[in-house]
Parts: sequence; structure tokens; C-alpha cells
Amino acid sequence: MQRWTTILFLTGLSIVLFAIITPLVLGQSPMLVGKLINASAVNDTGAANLVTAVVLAYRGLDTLGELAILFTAATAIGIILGTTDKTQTTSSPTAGFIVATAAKVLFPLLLVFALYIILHGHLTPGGGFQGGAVLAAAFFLLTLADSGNNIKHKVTQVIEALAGTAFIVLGLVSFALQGVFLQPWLDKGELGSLFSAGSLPLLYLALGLKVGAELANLLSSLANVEK
Amino acid sequence: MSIIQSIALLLLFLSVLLVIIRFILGPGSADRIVAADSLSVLGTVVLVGLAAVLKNSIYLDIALVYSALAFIAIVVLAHIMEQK
Amino acid sequence: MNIIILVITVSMLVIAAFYVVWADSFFTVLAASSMVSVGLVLLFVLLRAPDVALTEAVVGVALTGVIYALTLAKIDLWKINDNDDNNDVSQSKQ
Amino acid sequence: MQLIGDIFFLSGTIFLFLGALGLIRMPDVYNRIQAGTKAVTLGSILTLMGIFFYFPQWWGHLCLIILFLLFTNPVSSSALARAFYRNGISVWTKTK
Repeated sequence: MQRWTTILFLTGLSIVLFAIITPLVLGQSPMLVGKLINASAVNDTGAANLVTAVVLAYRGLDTLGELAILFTAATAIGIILGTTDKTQTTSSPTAGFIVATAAKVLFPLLLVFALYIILHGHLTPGGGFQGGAVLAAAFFLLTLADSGNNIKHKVTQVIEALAGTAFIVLGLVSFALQGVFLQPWLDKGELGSLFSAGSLPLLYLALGLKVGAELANLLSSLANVEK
Repeated sequence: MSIIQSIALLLLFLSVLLVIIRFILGPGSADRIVAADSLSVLGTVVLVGLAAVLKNSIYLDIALVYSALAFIAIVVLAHIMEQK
Repeated sequence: MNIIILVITVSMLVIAAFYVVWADSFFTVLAASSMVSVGLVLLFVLLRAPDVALTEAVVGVALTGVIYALTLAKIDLWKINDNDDNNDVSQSKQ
Repeated sequence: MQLIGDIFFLSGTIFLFLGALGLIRMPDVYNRIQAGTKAVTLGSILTLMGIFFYFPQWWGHLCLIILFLLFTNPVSSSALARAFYRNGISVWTKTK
């Protein structure tokens, strides 16, 4: 029975994919919202990447909701697994010399790379969520190489709380200045330079730190639970 | 696009096809893991090639992310296999 | 040129999705889901959506595979009986 | 410039193709790892150098990608081979 539903699902999937790749002639989508955003987003926010403008400026409250959902999921997993902060290592062997050396070499590169993705979120594709995931992967690589140097759960919790607070404080400041919650404030700057787009890079920085701390916490507590 | 570049891109996609064939007929799951590992590197190269074909440098970021992160899943897999 | 890339990408996606659902060994499932992620990234790039492709690369490669592998190791499901071959990973241990 | 790029690009893809062919032809998991690591790493580096000659303004990203490939691919393959060996996957012994 399950196999037949599988075959049905895969047939539908392949039909959908081949319908995507053949040129779409069935109904041109009107794209009213897309045209409006394309026309006005650069003047409104000063961000070269329009996806960032939508995610943080037009739909900032939505992003706050996503952040709350992620926080709830991470909290639930933390409750189930328990934050065993004891430093005694379990029976897991270390990953070997080559992986340990590669982790030591790659960790600063991945850290710089994650900060690049986060800070250039308003210029190139990327941003808080993606950069935060790279940040978490970098810290997890250290845990993987040597299960002794686990990350400190207290520190990541403090970072996560501060970043989440910073996101809301930035919104509240714009509420005090302009009367609208999470409106972009600060100077828009020159389009395409690093210090532009007003408060959007600050929001993305807070977002990236929060997501990175949460995911690093989750991965490390998944890896280091005694069976 | 010159003819040499066309031949090179054709060779690139033929190699992707060969890796997929190894994935299909690999007798054990170890062979399939090796095929997926090779495919992650080939996917990076194909992404850079697509960035060159589309003449847009923002696709290079995706290749960068891919080359940096594709090995973490493999290393985790090897680590778990070793624990058993 | 474009249509060759698209056909290879989409057939790779469908084959890998087939293996994700049908394979008995969890190692095969992990390898196939990473292949699905490769195919999705290529498809998103071909459809000119670099932002979605970047998100898919990060989430599909790093987070999904790692969380899946760690969870399966934690609940001891690696020892499932698979009859891929006699020199398989999880059978040869027993 | 274009000619040098063509030479590097074509030789890189030839190496990638040979590596994938080795992945098909080799008889054993360890041999397949060997083919899929060495030839594919060299081929991808040559291909990226060819693309560098086509678009010289992309040198930063391409250098970073080459660096990451050079670090990550051998490490993952060696960890994989080590895990396979410790799990007792048999080595091909029918050599002449």
C-alpha cells in the first residue's frame, strides 16, 4: 500500500517538475505585488537585495514571528534532551587527527564567511538565517573534532537572549521615532555600499546571532547526549 | 559560446550522469554514500559553471556555501558510523 | 544546452526522491536526501532564484543531514536490517 | 586570455569525467573513493582556474572556493574511508 502511494507521489512530483521546466504558457501570473515592490523598494529601504527589503522592511513582523517559532522549537528540543552541561565526555571517540586539524583550520574561515553572509545580507543573497546556520555549523565542527570542547550552553543562551532583545529594541526605537513598529530608520546611505539600507543590517546581525546561537545549542545538545 | 566550451560543459554533465549511474547500481549503501560525496563536489563545479554561463557573480556565493558545508554532513556520517 | 541541464537535474531529483522513499538502509536514505538537495539547488539556480537556492544549500546540506543523522544515532535506528548487499555498512557489524 | 581559459576548462572537465568514469569502473569502495577524490579535486580546481581566466574580476570568490574544496574534499573522503574500514567493509582481493 505504502509503495503504491509512493509511486503516485513520485509521478505527481515528476509531472510538476516537468511542467515547471517546460515554458509556462498556462496563464501568465499578474504579479501586481511584485511589480509594485520592484518599483518602490529601492527608494523605500535602500537595500540592493529586494528579498531583504521584503523580509525585514515590508514583512518585519512576519520575521519576528518566524524567530518566535524557531525559539519555541529549540526550547522544546532543549527540554526533551536536557542541557547536560557536565564536562565528562561520553564514550564517543575523537574523530581522528585529520578531521581535528581540518576543523582547526576551517573554523576561522567558516566564522569569517558566516559574518560575510550576514553583513552582506542587504547586498547579495543571504542574510540572517543562512549566515546563522553557517555559524552553527562552524561551532558544531569544533564539537565534532573533539567531543571535549563542547560549547558553553550558558554563553549561547546569553547571546541568544541579547540578540533577540536587540531585534525588538530596534523595532521599539523606530516605534518611538516614527510611530511604526519595525519601520526602517537610520540613514539609507548610498545604494550598494556596505553601510547602507539604514537599520536593516543591524536587524540581520541580531537575527543571525540569534539563529546561530540557537542552532549551535541544538546541534551540540543532540550530539552529546548519553545514550 | 565557443565549441570548446560546449564540449567541456557536455563532459561535465556526462560526469554527473555517470555519478548518478553509480548511485543507482551501487551494490551497497557505502557506494551510494561515496557517490553522494562526489556529487557534492561536482555540484559545486556545476554551480560555478552556471554562474559563468549566466554571467552573474551572485551565484558564486551559493557555490561557496555548498563547498564549505557539504562535507560536514559526510563527516558526521563517518563519525556516527565509527561510534557503532 | 539549457534543456540538457534541466533534464539531467530533474531526473536526478526524481531518482533520488525514489531512493529516499524506497531504500531500506538509512545510510542510503541520507545519501539520497543529499542528492535531492543538490538537485534542488541546481533547479533553483536555473529558475533564477539565488536567495532560495542559498537557503536550500544551507538548510538541505548542513542542517537536515546533520540533524537527521544525529537523531537516528540517538534513537539507535542504524542497525536496521537492510539487504542491499552482503558487505553493507550496518550488516557487517553483527 | 580566452585561449588559456579554454585549455584549463577543457582539461578540468576531462579530469572530472575521468574521475566519474573511475567511480563506475573501480571494483571496490576504497578504489572508488580514491577515484572520486583525487581526480575530481584536480579537475574541479582546473575548471575553476579556467573560469578565472574567463572572468578575472571574480578572483576572490574563486580563490575561496578552491581553498574550501582543497580542504574539505580530502578530509571528508579520508574520514569516510576510515569509518568504512573500521566497520569491516571488505577490501577487494582479486588483484592479479
